[in-house]
Amino acid sequence: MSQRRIQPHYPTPGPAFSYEVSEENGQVLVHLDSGTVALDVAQGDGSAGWCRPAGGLLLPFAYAWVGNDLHLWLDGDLFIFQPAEQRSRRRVDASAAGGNIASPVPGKISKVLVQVGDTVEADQAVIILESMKMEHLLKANGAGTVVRVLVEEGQQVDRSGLLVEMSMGS
Amino acid sequence: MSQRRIQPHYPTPGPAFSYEVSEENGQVLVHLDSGTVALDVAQGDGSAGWCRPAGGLLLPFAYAWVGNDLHLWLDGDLFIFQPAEQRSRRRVDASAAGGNIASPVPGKISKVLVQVGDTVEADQAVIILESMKMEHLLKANGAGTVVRVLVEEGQQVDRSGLLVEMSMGS
Amino acid sequence: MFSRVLIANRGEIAVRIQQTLQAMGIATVAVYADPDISAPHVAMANAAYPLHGDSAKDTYLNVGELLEVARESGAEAVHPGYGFLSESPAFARACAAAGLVFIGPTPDSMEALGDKVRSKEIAALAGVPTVPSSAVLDGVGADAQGFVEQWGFPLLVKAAAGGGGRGMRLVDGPDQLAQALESASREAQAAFGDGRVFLERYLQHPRHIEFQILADGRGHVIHLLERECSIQRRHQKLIEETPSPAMSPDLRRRMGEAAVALAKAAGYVNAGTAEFLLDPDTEEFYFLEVNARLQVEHPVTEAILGMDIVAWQARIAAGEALDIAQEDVRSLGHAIECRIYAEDPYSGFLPSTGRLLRWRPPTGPGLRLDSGVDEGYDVSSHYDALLAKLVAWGPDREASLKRMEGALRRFPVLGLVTNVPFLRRVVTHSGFTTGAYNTAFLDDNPDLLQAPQITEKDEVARSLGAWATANRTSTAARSPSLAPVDDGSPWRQAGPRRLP
Amino acid sequence: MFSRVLIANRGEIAVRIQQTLQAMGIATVAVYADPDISAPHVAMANAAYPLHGDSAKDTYLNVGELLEVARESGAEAVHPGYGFLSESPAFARACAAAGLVFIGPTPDSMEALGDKVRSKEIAALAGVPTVPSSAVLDGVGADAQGFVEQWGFPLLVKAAAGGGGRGMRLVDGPDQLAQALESASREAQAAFGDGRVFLERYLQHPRHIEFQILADGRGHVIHLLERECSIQRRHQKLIEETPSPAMSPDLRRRMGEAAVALAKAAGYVNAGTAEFLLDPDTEEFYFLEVNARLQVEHPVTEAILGMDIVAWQARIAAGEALDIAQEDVRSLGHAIECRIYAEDPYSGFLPSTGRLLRWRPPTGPGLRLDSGVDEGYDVSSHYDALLAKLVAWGPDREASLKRMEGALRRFPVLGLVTNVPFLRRVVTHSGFTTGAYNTAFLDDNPDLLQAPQITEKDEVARSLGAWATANRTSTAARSPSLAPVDDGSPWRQAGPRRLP
Repeated sequence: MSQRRIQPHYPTPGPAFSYEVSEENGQVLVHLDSGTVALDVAQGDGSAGWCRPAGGLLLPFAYAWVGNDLHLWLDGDLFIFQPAEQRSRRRVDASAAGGNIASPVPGKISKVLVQVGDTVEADQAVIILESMKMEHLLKANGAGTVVRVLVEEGQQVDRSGLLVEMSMGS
Repeated sequence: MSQRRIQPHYPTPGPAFSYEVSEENGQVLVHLDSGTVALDVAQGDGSAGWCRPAGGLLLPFAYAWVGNDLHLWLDGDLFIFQPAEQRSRRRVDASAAGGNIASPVPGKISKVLVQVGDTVEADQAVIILESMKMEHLLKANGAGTVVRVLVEEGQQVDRSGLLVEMSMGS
Repeated sequence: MFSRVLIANRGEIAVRIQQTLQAMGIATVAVYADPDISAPHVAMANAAYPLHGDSAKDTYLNVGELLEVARESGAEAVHPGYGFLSESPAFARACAAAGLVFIGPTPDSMEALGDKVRSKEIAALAGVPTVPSSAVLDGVGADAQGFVEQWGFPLLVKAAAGGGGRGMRLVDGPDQLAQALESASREAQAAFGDGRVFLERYLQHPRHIEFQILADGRGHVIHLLERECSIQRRHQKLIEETPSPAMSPDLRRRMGEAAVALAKAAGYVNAGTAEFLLDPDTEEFYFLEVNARLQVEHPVTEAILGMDIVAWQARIAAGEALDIAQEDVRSLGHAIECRIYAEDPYSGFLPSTGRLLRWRPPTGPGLRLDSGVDEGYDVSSHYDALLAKLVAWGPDREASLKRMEGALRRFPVLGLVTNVPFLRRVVTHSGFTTGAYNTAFLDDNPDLLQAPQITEKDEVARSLGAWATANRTSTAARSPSLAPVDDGSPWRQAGPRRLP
Repeated sequence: MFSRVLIANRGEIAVRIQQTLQAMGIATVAVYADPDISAPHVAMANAAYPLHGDSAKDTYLNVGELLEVARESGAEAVHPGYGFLSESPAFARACAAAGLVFIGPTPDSMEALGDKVRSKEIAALAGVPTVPSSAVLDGVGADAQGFVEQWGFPLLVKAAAGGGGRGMRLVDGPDQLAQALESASREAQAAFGDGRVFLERYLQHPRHIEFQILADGRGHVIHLLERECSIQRRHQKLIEETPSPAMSPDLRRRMGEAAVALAKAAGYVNAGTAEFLLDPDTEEFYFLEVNARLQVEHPVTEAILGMDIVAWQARIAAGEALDIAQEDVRSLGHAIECRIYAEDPYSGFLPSTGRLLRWRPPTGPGLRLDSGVDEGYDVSSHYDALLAKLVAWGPDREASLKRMEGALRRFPVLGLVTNVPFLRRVVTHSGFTTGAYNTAFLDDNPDLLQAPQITEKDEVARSLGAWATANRTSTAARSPSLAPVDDGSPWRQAGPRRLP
């Protein structure tokens, strides 16, 4: 198995890590940067089962792919991993770059609270987005200036759609 | 859509029938030997949803393929269909031919009640099969003579495995 | 209370027991044979140990391995569930010898009630009527005249040493008696190595009624009302309900008192069930046997009492007193249980195997499902065909039956044949809804064992079957768990959005 | 009783209402907007009609279309659920004008209780304490001195004409008052076109307690005990339980009597809920508002009483008498409800959308799930993020909380982010399990809004994530619904069968 990298995304985003996976005496050995984890893994219908770290408790799991993201349910908790490659690609994507404001979910623009040329402070509300019958404040990541407003009130937006372009730095 | 044939297998085996399927004004039209059925069909995740025959009640459904058999759940009832071709192929299969006794389920032979050369009557018990912790009597389809016994007591058998070869006719 | 308990069982009952124990803060230890490695009862356990071997004898019945797992896992007690070793006095004794608490009755009371002759003696001692029977006859040609003169025909010839229908003959008149005695004795000799038989009065259309018992180790015994279990196939229960439609308050009081007297006479401890046959016309009842363990159908009792019988089993086994008085046992509403089997009612209840490609249990008010399987589970021929138990509670019998009907209708199962559609036919059958049924229900209603007649629904099914087959290629590409999520199109349809 | 009822709603409540109506033998008529065409509330209906349009206003709020569907389907009554048109006197009047029974309160009582000033007047009439408030002040600079002298600080400035937190200001001391009045009035003017404000005493750490009311059309009114709803996020309830840990028998009696008095004073009919704020230290309580409809959290009441509130709604609407006396309302055990939302608690409860690739609700003793979704369902941004409600009943609070914990742990959801893991953290948090919590619970425990700290489990998750990624290609070929059943191998494993 060739060495690859994935990156924890949820619940806590974390640094990408390398892994290698092998099998020995029926155990799964996962070699991480921090050391090797030995797991018993029993898989039922192809995407669910239970695992047991050496000396630990039995933990049920299930997983599914959402695009290239791995959603892993483990004993009551959800973990999401992304390929490290995809993650770095996203970083340079306009919609997520710098202090630009993108829509975290599909929804409707209730209110645009800034105009081009406005200077905003960190955590200042920029957009009110309505999704699932609730209003959500979208805030500036840091201090900066509004370069472009790409949406108007009442407009429907997709997930990850760029809403406001910012030039960062006060 | 080219004309094809399927055959009801469960709960009531029935004769094969031809069908053609077309769509018109968003309705599914199924042309059967007996006439045309117009259905509204709303499908959710690809294998479940609801349908409504013209003028009839709404009926939820779900389906799955078990090999080439179609398992269809419709408003609380299970229907199984087989391709008409496969069905006729099966008919000439040794394990299902004439009065031969095949195992309807995987299990263990508890008792062989006949010997080669025995004449048996219709409905006479020939084999006791144990499956799922219960004993099941396998009976002769009609009167005939035992030609070959292919299993012995204690032996595990698969579904459709040929157990006793018969020569039919009294 | 125990901190860790081994569940020496599998399937739905191993799941159900763990649910209660874990809710009591008790860690659970599961065991599994190979085919069960990813079964729900294993995945939910706090620890799980494999049992090695191909047969139940080597695995779930293997006392030595089970005790070894208990020792290695640090379990302080063992819950045997039902079936397997649950009624084995030898296993209960082996647990005690290994320093483990057996969550169930004492070996002695288990033994006393498991023996046909002794249990009838205990019943007589307790003043509980039993089905009239003769003394044990010494084989062929024995003189049965006294019994026949007293009770007449029909009667049953039964093997003294065993059960399960072997060595049993129904005798309708005097001319059949000699041959029946001879034949039953021969079969009993072959089956049990013991040709002794006896005669028993044959009740033609009895109801099967049982009373749940709870007894602590301090002499306090109560009953938790009755369960009606007359809907059976192949002498196995299929549908249970409580209260029984046949029960009057006075009859309930008398039968309940009999059950308690029996348990007291046997020195019984923990949960158990006294089974009776009831003649609904005369309200005469007869003791049949005691099931010295948790029963499959215990949830209907829990549903009308708001009690947790498994929690009480653990508490009693841990030495706690049963602090409920008989007069505090008050029920609310009505509950019915349907046993979901992997079997085909239209082929003599032949079992069915395969992968559960779809298993979507209904949920909602008044419903409970105790299940040993999940979607994707492979139902194999290795074990019992009982997949799950569906329980519906309602404020009255009509409401609980209606809820059950709706729940069975909203329970899609694909991949193998189950009795779910058949159960719906039974609970909506007039012979059942009126409540005037007995253990001969399926014999008296052979129409239920035939696949339903052609209906309008069949034509819709044929049409949908044709449609699905025609679409198969495109459909196969749309596996819900693999297809990329199509954000733009939250639904797919081939039908119109306008009113028809 | 009605033979056919239109449910003018969607989601879990439209499912739950139909379950009861169908169990009463009543045919149900569902409506659906485009994204809901294959939703569970449609698939289970006896008939379903599309509503045309892109917004809720054009569909589930479209009185004209709904009445047209009622007419065309032959429905005799309409159940509005909660939300949408459930509290619209205009809709209730339109139903009546169209000859349809509206299953809910009369339009007049709905109107009286929906108005802030009138509902406080009714409460005063009924002798029910309200949160002390001033008269309406006429905008900026109004003299608030009298109220301040009587009640002191902190206090709330509130808009007279609207709610939802707009035109609301918390004032800690006299120096902030003038500015708060000005700012609140300006905001209220902008939001509601009405700048009038008033002052209200601010309860710092109240508990939110409500009483379920049932009233028939013949003047008989009872309450069905309380529900504790203090665990909230964004002023919306998240977890409800009954009995309330804060309740003494005397307080329960007093609050219940207040709720009944209020309902009687308003001439209320059908099911409704009186909401109160409670100061747990002083046991002082204050009327907040009446929700003149079925509430999301009604199942906890059903669980401890063994009653079906929706069935009673239908019966009362059909003119039946409420044949339950107040003293016959006796509860058994404890119940808790968790609302399952498609939202991320660690990102300010931002909603989450996507297809439910896995949705396997837990089942077993004491559990109930009211769900509007199923595996494979696309959760879109069009509607409320409430997917389902999980209810656990137990003989006591500890048991029901433990059952809830276990059920949340055994509830795999994949494909989008839900609050299921977060709910488990709350129900096991010492601030919750002790019962000594109030509406500031999440503010007082900000640790809960942070993703859990790195634990040993995280390393297992990283390892499994690596393993699943490495296996992706081979795994993708094994879709459970498409892979041929492999009879010979009932399970797959990559682990040992020997003890570790």
